[in-house]
Amino acid sequence: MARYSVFSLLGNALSGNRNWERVWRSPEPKPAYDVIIIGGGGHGLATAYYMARNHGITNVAVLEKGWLGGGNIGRNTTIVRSNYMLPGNAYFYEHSMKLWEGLSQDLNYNVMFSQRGVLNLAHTPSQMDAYARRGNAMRLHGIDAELLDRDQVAKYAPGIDMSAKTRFPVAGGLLQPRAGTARHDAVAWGFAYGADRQGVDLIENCEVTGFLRENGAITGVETSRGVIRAGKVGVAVAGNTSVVLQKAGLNNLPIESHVLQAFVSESLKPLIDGVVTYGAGHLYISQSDKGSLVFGGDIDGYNSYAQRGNLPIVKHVAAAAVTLFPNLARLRLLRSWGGIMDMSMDGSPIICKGPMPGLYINAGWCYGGFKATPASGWCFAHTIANDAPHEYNAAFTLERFAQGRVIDERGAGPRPELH
Amino acid sequence: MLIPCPHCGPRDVGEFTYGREAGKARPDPASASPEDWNDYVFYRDNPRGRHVEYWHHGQGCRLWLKVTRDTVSHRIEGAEVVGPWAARTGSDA
Amino acid sequence: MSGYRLPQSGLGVGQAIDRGKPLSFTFDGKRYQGFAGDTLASALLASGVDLFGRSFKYHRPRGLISAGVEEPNALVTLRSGARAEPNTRATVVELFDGLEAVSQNRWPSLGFDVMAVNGLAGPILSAGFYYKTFMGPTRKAWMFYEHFIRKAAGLGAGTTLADPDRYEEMNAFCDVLVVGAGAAGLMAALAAARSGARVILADEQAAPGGALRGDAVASDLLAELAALENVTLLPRTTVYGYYDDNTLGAVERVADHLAVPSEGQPRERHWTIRARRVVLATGAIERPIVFGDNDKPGVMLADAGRIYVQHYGVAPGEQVALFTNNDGAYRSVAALSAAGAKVTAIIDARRTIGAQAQAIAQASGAELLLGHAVTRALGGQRISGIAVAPFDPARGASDTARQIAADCLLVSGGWTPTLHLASQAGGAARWDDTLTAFLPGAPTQPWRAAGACNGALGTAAALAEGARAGTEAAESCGLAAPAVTLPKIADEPLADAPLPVWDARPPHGKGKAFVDLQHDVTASDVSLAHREGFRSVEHLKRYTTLGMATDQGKTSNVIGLALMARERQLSIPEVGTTRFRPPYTPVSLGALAGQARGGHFRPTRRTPMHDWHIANGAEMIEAGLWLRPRIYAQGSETVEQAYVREARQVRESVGMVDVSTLGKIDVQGPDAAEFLNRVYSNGFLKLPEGKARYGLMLREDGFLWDDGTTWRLSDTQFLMTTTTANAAPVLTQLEFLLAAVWPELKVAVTSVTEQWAGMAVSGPKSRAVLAAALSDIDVSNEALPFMGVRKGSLDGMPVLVARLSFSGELAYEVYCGAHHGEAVWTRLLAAGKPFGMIPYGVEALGTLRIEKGHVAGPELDGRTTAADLGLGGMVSSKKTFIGSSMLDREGLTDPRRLKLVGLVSADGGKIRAGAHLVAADDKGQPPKSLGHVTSTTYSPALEKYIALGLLEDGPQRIGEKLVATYPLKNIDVAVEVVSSHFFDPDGSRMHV
Amino acid sequence: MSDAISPLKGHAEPCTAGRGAPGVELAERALVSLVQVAAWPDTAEQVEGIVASLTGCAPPQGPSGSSGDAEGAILAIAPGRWLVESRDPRLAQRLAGQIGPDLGAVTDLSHARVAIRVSGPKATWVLAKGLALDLHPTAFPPLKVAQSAIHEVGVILRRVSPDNLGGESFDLYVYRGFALSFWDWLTEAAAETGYRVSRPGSA
Ligand SMILES: Cc1cc2nc3c(=O)[nH]c(=O)nc-3n(C[C@H](O)[C@H](O)[C@H](O)COP(=O)(O)OP(=O)(O)OC[C@H]3O[C@@H](n4cnc5c(N)ncnc54)[C@H](O)[C@@H]3O)c2cc1C
Ligand SMILES: NC(=O)c1ccc[n+]([C@@H]2O[C@H](COP(=O)([O-])OP(=O)(O)OC[C@H]3O[C@@H](n4cnc5c(N)ncnc54)[C@H](O)[C@@H]3O)[C@@H](O)[C@H]2O)c1
Ligand SMILES: Cc1cc2nc3c(=O)[nH]c(=O)nc-3n(C[C@H](O)[C@H](O)[C@H](O)COP(=O)(O)O)c2cc1C
Ligand SMILES: [Zn+2]
Repeated sequence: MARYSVFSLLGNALSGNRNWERVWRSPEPKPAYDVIIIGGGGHGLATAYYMARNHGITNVAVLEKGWLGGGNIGRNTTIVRSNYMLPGNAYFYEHSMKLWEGLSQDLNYNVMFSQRGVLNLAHTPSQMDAYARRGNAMRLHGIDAELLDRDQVAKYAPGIDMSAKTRFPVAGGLLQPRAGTARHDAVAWGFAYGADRQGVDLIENCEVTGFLRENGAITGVETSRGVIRAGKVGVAVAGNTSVVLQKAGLNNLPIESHVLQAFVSESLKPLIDGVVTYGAGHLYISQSDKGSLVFGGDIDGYNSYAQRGNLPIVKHVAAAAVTLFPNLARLRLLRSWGGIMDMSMDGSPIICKGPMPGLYINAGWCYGGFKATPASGWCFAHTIANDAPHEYNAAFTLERFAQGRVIDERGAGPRPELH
Repeated sequence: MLIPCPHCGPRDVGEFTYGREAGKARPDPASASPEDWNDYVFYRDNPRGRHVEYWHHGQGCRLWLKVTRDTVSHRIEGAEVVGPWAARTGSDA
Repeated sequence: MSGYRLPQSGLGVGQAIDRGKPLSFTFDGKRYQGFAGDTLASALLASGVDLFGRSFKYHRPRGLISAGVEEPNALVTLRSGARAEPNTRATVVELFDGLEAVSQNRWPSLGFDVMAVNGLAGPILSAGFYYKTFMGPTRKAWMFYEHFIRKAAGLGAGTTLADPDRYEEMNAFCDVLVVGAGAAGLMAALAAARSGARVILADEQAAPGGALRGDAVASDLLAELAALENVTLLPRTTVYGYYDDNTLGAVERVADHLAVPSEGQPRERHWTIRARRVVLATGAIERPIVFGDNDKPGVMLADAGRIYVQHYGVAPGEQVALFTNNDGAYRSVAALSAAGAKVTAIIDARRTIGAQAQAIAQASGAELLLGHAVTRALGGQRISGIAVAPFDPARGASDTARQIAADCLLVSGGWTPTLHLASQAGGAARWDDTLTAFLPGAPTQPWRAAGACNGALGTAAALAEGARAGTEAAESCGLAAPAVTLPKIADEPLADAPLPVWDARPPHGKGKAFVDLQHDVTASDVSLAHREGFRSVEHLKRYTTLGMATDQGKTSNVIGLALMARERQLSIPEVGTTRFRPPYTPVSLGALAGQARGGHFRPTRRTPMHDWHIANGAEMIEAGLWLRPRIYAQGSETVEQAYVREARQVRESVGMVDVSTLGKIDVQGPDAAEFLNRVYSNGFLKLPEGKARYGLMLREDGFLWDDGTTWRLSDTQFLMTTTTANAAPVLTQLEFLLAAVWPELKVAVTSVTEQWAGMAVSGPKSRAVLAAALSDIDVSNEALPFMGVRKGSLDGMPVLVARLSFSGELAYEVYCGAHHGEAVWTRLLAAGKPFGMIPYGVEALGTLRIEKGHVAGPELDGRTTAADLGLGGMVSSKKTFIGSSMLDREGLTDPRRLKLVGLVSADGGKIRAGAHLVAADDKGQPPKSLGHVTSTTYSPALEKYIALGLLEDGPQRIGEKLVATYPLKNIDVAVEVVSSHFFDPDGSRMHV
Repeated sequence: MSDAISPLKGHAEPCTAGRGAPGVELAERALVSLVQVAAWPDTAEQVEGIVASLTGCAPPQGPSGSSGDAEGAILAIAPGRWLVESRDPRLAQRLAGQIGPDLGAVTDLSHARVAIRVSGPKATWVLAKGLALDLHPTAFPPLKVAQSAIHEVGVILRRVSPDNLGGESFDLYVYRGFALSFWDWLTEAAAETGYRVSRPGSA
C-alpha cells in the first residue's frame, strides 16, 4: 500500500478519504507457519516485525486472543527511558532507546516518540548518592544522564513544591534527557502495519488454548480458531505468561501477575513538559500531547488477573500528585484502569529458549516493558531465529535465579511486589 | 477489598500487607535439595482463579492469615489464622 | 437573542430558582444577572448567551446541549487564580454571587477564533491523521511539530498556583446504599429504611428528585426520608466508582456552591462507602440524533429543554422545534407550552405516535410533521432554521428538504440508561431491542438496578421498581421490610419504544455530522476507522478518540456503536460496548487525596529528643519517616566543617548521638535463643545473659538483609535492634517465621522501638561521663566489659546501658523510657560538660563508622553478600539459618564479585559517593567500571578524604592506584585501595 | 514522673478552635502504666485470670473486648494478647512477677504510646474521617476494642463505657513517635465541627 506521508493525506483528503486501505489485513489462520508468536501486544508484534525485517522469516503468525494492542501496550503510562545501572540491563535498554529514536521512520508510522526527558527526584543526600552511582554507571555505559540540583529541578519542572514544608523536600534529581514518551497505541499499530506489510499474518480473536507436542518438542498450538502448526512458538503474553505456559506443562515460573493502575486527567494546555517520577510518593507523571496528565504509582500489591484495582492505591497516587504539584488539586481525574503485569523475581525480564524444543519465552517485564518493546522484539526474534540469545538478552535467562545471577536493580530480592 | 480477619473482622485491604503464595511449605534445610529451595524462593504457581496466599494484618492484630481469594474476581472465600493460634481463632468465610 | 427568562407562571416554571435572590456574575469578563438556584448554564441561557465554547479539534462554535453532567460542549474555566478550575461543565455549576467564568480553547475570543481555520482542513485532519505524518525530514522532526501540537491541544489552562482549599475523607458503612435520588432511588431508600436498615441515599445534583426534581411526589418522599434517623442523605454527592467487596467511592461537593469554603469547611469530601447492598437508581441520559451541522449552538437535548423551563424558568429559544423518535420527548413540548414558550414545529421520524403525544402536540399549536427528519441545522454561528425531509425507516431521509425557521432545536433520539456503576461491577450490558438501549448486565457484586437505569423509563414504573429493589435489598440484609404504598402520579407520556434512528442524513447530506461533539468525531470518521480496519469498538474508540473526552461519550458512545454496526452489517449488541471505568464523572485529585497532602502527605516520626535537637540548632534529615539530626552547625559552618568538628571531638573526648530510630524488638519466651539462632547467620545460643552480640540477617536467597546488636537481658528475654529502615520488615518477617515456619517455638515478639529512647555516648571520656551520671551502675572495664549490658537508673529513671561501639571508641549505648529521653539526654550532656561533651549528628556518625570500616545502608544495598563485605566469618557453617541453604550458589561465590575495600584520596581530592572505580591506565571512552564508591567522608583521624567501595578483586588490589571517576560532573580523583579498617584496626581504643 | 515529657507537650494545650460550638473534646490522658501481656496458646486462660486478679478488672468479653476504666483496664488486642492500663507504676514488674516465661511474656509499653480521649457529640464523625471502621453503636458498642490505622498511624481504639463518660467517647492509644503528626491530623479533622482541647490528664 502507499506509504504514509503528508502527501498521501492530501491526496486522500481530496478523494474524501474513501481510498485508505486497512492498516493490517485480517487473514484467516493458515494451517501451519514457520513461527507463531502468541500475543499481539507490543512485544509480540515487534518480534514478528523484526523476525521479517532482520531475519527474512515472513511465514509468521501473531495470535491475539482479543484485539491487537488491547493488553498492557494499550494501557501503560508510555515512559521510555534507559536509565539502568546494572550491565545486564543497561546495554539492552540503551539498544531499545536507539531503536526508538528511528522507529517512526523505520515503520513509516508516527509513534510520536518524544524525548522531553525523564527526571527521577531525590530527597536526601544518600538518595542523591544512589542516583549519582546510577548516573555515573549510565555514563560509563554510554548512556546520557545529568544530575540536577534543586534549582535545576525547579527549572525543569515548574510547579513542583520546592518548599521545605512539603513532606519530602526535593534535594535534586537524576535526569535522562533522551528519555521521554511515545504514543502507546501507535506503537502497537505501527509494528502491526510494519509486520503486516512484510507478510506476517496478524490474527485477532484467536486465543491459544493448548500446545501441540511431539516427542517433547512444541510443534504448534490449539486455538479458539482451530489447530495451527508451527516450527517454533514464541510466547509474549506479559501478564498472562503463567496461564499460557501452564498449558505447555510449565506449572511454575519465577513470575507473579499483579495489577498496576494508571490514570488520566481531563486535558489541559501544557503544564508539565517532561516526565517526573517521585520516589518518595510512588508517582510518575507526564502530560500527553492531547493535554491529559498521565500518571501512575505502585502496583496494588496482590496477585491479580483483573484489569482493575482498588481505592487505596487510587487515593495514594492522587495524594502523591497533589503533594508534588500542589497546583493539581482542583484538576480532575478523568479515567482510571489497570493492567496485569508479569512481575519477575528480580525485576528484570526473561527472554530465552524454553525448557522444551520449539518453545521460546519473553516475559517478566514488570513496570518496564513498554520502553523495551523494540529491543525485546529485536532480541526475541534473534533468539528464535538463531536458537541462541543476542548478546543484549544473554543475561535474561530462567536459570539465573537458580544460579544466583539475578539482575536486581532495586536490591529487593525475591519479592516481586517490591520491584 | 475487605479481608475477613478471623480476629478483627472484615477490614480494608489497606490494613494488610501481602505476603506470598501459601501453597508451598518452606523446605527442610536438613533434607531439601537446591531445586527445592529454588522452587520455594523463586517459583510461583500464579494461578488465574483460586489462590491461597499469606496476608499480614500489620495495622491490626498482627496475625498472619492464609486467605483463599480468586485472582480474577478478587472474591475471598475465607481466611484463617496461621500458626499457634489457628486452633483458637478458627476461620472466617 | 434566543434563550430568555420566562415570567413566573405558577407551578412547573422555575421551581429551582428564587427570583427574590438575584446574583451577579461574569462570563468572559462581561457581567450578567441570575438567580439563586440557577446553574451557570441556565443563567447564561436566560441572558441570551448561546455560544459557550469551542470544540477540541475544529474549534467550532458550541452551545448548550444538556442540563446535566453529560454536557460535552459548555466547558468553562471557573473561578480564577489559585482556585481556577478548567473544563468545568457550566450545566452543573451552581451560581453564586460574584462567580467568574471564562470560555476556553479559543483565541483571540470566543466569537472569533483563529483556529477555526482547522475546520477548512477538516478532511486532512481526519481521524488518526497524525499517525501518518510529521515523520520527516529528520528523525527529530516530531519534536518540532509536537511543540505546536501540544500548544494547540488541551482544553482549559490549569493554574500554576497551589490550591488554597482543604479536602477531607469520610468512611461510611451501611446496609443499603442507594445511588440516585430520582423516583426510583427515593422509593428504594424509603422502602429499605422502613425495615430499619441503615440507608445512605446519594445524588449528584444540587437537590434530590432526579427527573422528578421539584415535583410534589419527590418532595413528599424526601420529607419522609429526612425524618428518619437511620437514613443519611447525601446531596451534591457523586458516587463515581464501584470497587471490590461493595466498596464505593463518592465525592461530596461540600462548598463548591459557595464562593469560598467557610472556616474549617472542606471544599470537597471523599466518601469511602462500604455497603452490604447497593441499589443503582442512576437514571438515564437522553441521546441526540446525527444530522448535518448538528453541533450548531441552539441544538439541544429535548429533556434539557424541559429542565431549563421547569427548573430554571428559562425558555431555550423563541421559535423552538422538536426532533424526536419517541413519545417521551413530548413532555418537553408540554412543559414549554405550559410555560407559554412557543413550539413552532415538531418533527417526528415515526409515522404514528401515542395518543397523549398527539394531544400535547395539538395543544402546543406546533406544526406536526410525522415521518420526517431533520437533515441539517441551518445558520451561521447559531441555528436560524432546520432542513426537514421525509423520512422512511428503511431508506432513511430523502434529499428533498424544506426549511423551517427555528432558533432552537430540541432533539431526542431515545434514552441511554446510566450503566457506569453497574458495568464497573457487572457483566456485559444487555441490549434491549424495544428501548434500543443497553441495560445492566449480570451483577458481579450485590447490587440491583431500578428505574430508568434498568429500562423502566416511566415515573410509575420507576417508583415501583425502586420500591421492589429497596425491599429486596433490606431483606437480603436479613431485615423485614414492610410493604410500601406507591405515591399516585399524574399520568404521563408512556415511555414507548423509540424508532431506531441514529443518523438522519440523506444520501447527499451536507455539513459535518458529529457523533462525539467534544472531540469532533464525525460520522465519516467512524466510516474511515472501519475502512482502515479499526473495527473493534475498542479500536474505533482509540483511533477516533470517540468517547475519550471529559464527558466519556455519555451522549455519543451508543451512536458511535450503532454507526459501526451499520458499517459492519452487524447488530449493535454484536458490536458491543467499550469498557466503563471509574470515575463516572471526573473527580478532583484533591478530593481523592483528602488530608494526605503537602506536609501531611505521610506522617512524620519524631524521636523523644526531637524538640531538643531543634532548639539546639540541629539540621534535621529524613530517615524513612523519621527525622534525625544531621549536624549541629555552629555559626556559619558548612556541613563538612560541622561533622569534622563533631567527629574529631568524639575521638578526642566524648560526644553523644540520638540512636532512638533504630528498630527495637522485644523477643521473649523459652525458645527465644533458639529462635534467634535460626534467624541470624551467626550463633546466639551461647550468648550469656547481660551480654550483647552483633548479628547478621540474610534473606532466604542468601543475600545480606539487615544487621544490628541483640542484647540478652535474661535467659528468655532479648532486646533485638535492627537498622532504622528495616525495623518494620524485620518484625513482620519474625512474625511470619513464628506463624508459618516454626509454630512450635514459644516466642513472643513485640516492637519496642517507640518504648525506648536511645543515645550513644562515644569517646575516650565516655566512661567518665557515665560514671558521673550513673550512681547505681559500675561502668569500670571489669564490671561492664566490652559488649556488656547492665540495668540501672539515672535520677530514678530506669536505664539500660550497653557497652557497644559503632565509632570504634570506648562507647556506650544508653536506653531509657521514651518519655524520659530528653531528661536523660540533657542530664548526660550536663555530666559531660566538664569533658567538653557535644551532641553529634548522623554525618559524624557516618564519618566515625567509615573510619572503622563498618558497613551500613550504602553497603547493605540488597545485592551484597556477607562475604562481599568481609563478614564471611559471621556466617556459621555449623548450623542452618534463614538464607543458609542458598548461600553457595555459583553467583554468590563467584570470585569476580565486587568486594568491600577502603579507599584513600591519593591527590587530596574529595572522593564522591556514587563515583565509579576505573583502572588508572584505562583510556577507554568510556572506561570500564571495576566497582563503585559506596560511602565517603573526610576523615579527621587520617586527615584525608577516605571512602568505602565495592571493587572487583577488591582485597587483591590493596595498594593499587585507581581512579574514582564521576562522569556526571567530569571529576576524576586518584585513589589508593586500602583495607577498609582505616583507623585503629585492632580495636584497641574500644577495649580500654 | 516529673521528668516524663509528652510528645504533645506544647501542642495539646487547652484551647477552643475550629468552626462553631465545639463538637468534640480532645484531651491527652496521662499514662502511668501500659503493659502488654502475651500468653502461649496453652496458657491463655490462666494468664488472663492472673491479669484480671492483678488489676481487679473482669476478663474482657469477646475477642476484641475490654474491661475497666481509666483507673485500670484490660484490652484484648489479639488472641492471647492483652494491653493493660493502670495507675500503678509498678504494674509491669508485678505482672512479670506472676507471669514467667512458662506462662507468657510481659512487655512494658508505658512509654511507647500516648493516650488521647476523643469525646463529644461529633466524636464518631471526626474519627470516621480517618478510621475505616464501622463505629455505629450496634457495630462498635461500649468497651469494644479495635486496632487500626488513621492516616498511616497505628491506633488502638476503645469505646469508653457510657456509665463512665457517656455515649460518644473513645480512648485512643497512639505510637509516641507519631503522636504529633496524629494530633495535627486530628485537630485538622476536628476543625469542621469545632473542638475544645482540655487539660492533659484531666479526662
Ligand atoms: C498501568 C501500566 C503502566 C505501565 N507503564 C509503563 C511505562 O511507563 N513504561 C514502560 O516501559 N512500561 C510500562 N508498563 C509495562 C508495559 O506496558 C508492559 O511491560 C508491556 O506492554 C508488556 O509487553 P506487551 O506489550 O507485549 O504486553 P501486552 O500488550 O499485554 O501483550 C500481551 C498480549 O497477549 C495476549 N494474550 C494473552 N493470553 C493469550 C492467549 N492465550 N492467546 C493469545 N493471546 C494472548 C493479550 O491479549 C495481550 O494482547 C506499564 C504497564 C501497565 C499495566
Ligand atoms: N418517558 C421518558 O422518555 C423518560 C426517559 C427518561 C427518564 N424519564 C423519567 O426519569 C425518571 C426515572 O426515574 P429514575 O429515578 O430511574 O431516574 P432519574 O433520572 O429520575 O434519577 C436518577 C438520579 O440519579 C442521579 N445520579 C446518576 N448517577 C449518579 C451517581 N453515580 N451518583 C450520584 N447520583 C447519580 C441523577 O443525577 C439523577 O438525579 C422518571 O421520573 C421518568 O419519568 C422519563
Ligand atoms: C497514555 C494513555 C492516555 C490515555 N488518555 C485517555 C484520554 O484522554 N481519555 C480517555 O477516555 N481515556 C484515556 N486513556 C485510557 C483508555 O481509555 C483506556 O482506559 C485504557 O487504554 C485501558 O483500556 P480499558 O479501560 O478499555 O481496559 C489513556 C490511556 C493511556 C495508556
Ligand atoms: Zn486482625
